[in-house]
Amino acid sequence: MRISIQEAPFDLGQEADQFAAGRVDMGAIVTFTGVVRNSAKGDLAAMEIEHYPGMTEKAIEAIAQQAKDRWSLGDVMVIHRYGRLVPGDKIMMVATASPHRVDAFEAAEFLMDYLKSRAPFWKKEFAADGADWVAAKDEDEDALSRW
Amino acid sequence: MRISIQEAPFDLGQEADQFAAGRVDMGAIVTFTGVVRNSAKGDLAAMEIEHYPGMTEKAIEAIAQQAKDRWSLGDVMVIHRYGRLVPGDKIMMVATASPHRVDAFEAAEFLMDYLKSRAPFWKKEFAADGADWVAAKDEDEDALSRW
Amino acid sequence: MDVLYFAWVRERIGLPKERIETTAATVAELVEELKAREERYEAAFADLSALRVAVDQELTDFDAPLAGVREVAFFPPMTGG
Amino acid sequence: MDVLYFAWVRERIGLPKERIETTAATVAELVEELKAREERYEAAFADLSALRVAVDQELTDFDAPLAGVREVAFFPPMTGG
Repeated sequence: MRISIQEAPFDLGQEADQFAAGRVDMGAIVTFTGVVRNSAKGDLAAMEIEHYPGMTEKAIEAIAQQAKDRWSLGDVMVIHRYGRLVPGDKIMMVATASPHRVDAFEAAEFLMDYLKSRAPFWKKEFAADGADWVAAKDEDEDALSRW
Repeated sequence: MRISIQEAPFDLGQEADQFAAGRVDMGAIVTFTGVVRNSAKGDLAAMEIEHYPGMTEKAIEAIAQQAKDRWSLGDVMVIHRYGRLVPGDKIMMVATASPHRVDAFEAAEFLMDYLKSRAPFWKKEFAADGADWVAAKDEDEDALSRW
Repeated sequence: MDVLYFAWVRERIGLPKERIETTAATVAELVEELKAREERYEAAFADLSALRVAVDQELTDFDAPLAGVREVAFFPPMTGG
Repeated sequence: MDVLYFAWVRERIGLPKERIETTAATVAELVEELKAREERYEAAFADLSALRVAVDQELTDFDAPLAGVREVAFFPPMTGG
């Protein structure tokens, strides 16, 4: 179980390859990668991600452990960046490996839903008309109720 | 939309990187990779995948088009191998890019469910006690009903 | 028309593809014609519920018409992915 | 105990962390104490429904007890992922 909270960029391809390497017991590998999306107006200059060192790691470990308890998973990986990012930058990545595709998919979605609303990260967007903290969406909170 | 039916191995990391490259409009990238899993007894020597050249490409294009009609997708990729594979080999991969994570996940699951049961591939397993065609599972057919 | 066989259907019949001249109006009629030919066809087509059929590379069912068709393929349920 | 602030809570209060000596029995009592201090705390804690709290790095709610606690953190709903 690899969990990394880091300021540095990560290499999607390399992470996916390393995660998948040498598995003969896991038929299904799912990755999710989050990318900084430009605003509808196309004027997002940057995003800053703040987090709560110490709590972040614990919260993500607890979420990953819940996923392992609930689905048949051979392995789980979570990478989440903090600091300054620009549109197109990769923010975060989760990966799951399972004997079965449904488990790999569901666990990855579960991890994403919980990371969105239960891991202590906050995003601030810097656009042409100023800087604003991203507001939590009701739909993200609602997404937790399906698990 | 990249669709490749190939005998040669593919590089998960390289494919994922190429698929994700340069997207500033897609916040969510999902990949699924299928791996040849050893048998419970650990005696799977090899698997042979047969397909129907001509129909395979058409069937996968139709499935991918359905996914694009149904979800907000910036891009879709499907790679599926045929020929002889051994445990640990990557059989196939799908990738989806969407502005939203739910679309990327659902479309990837839809693609997988349809590839399993509607694309003309057949697997034959070679184990210690002989060779056998893999039987289609009722659960795979049932999985289509959720879409 | 060309008739193609895949997976264990191909193995039972013993060839992947053959050219067949037929006046069968539907896939089901073609199957009856083939079954009447030889034991190996009879064996391959014994249980139609275990078979799928594609006409001109589109999945269809056994009452599909054959007028104007160039290619028919028989195979077991797919097991890709 | 250490009290930490994140995101716009940190910005409104104007600092990320401070050491506070308190006899407050619960998080809610601590919040009342802070609000009574200065305008900027009053502004930050005006709408508790817009805030979340963690005690010793575990999410909890405002009636959580503070006995033996080393660290309390206030922040808006998380927006990770």
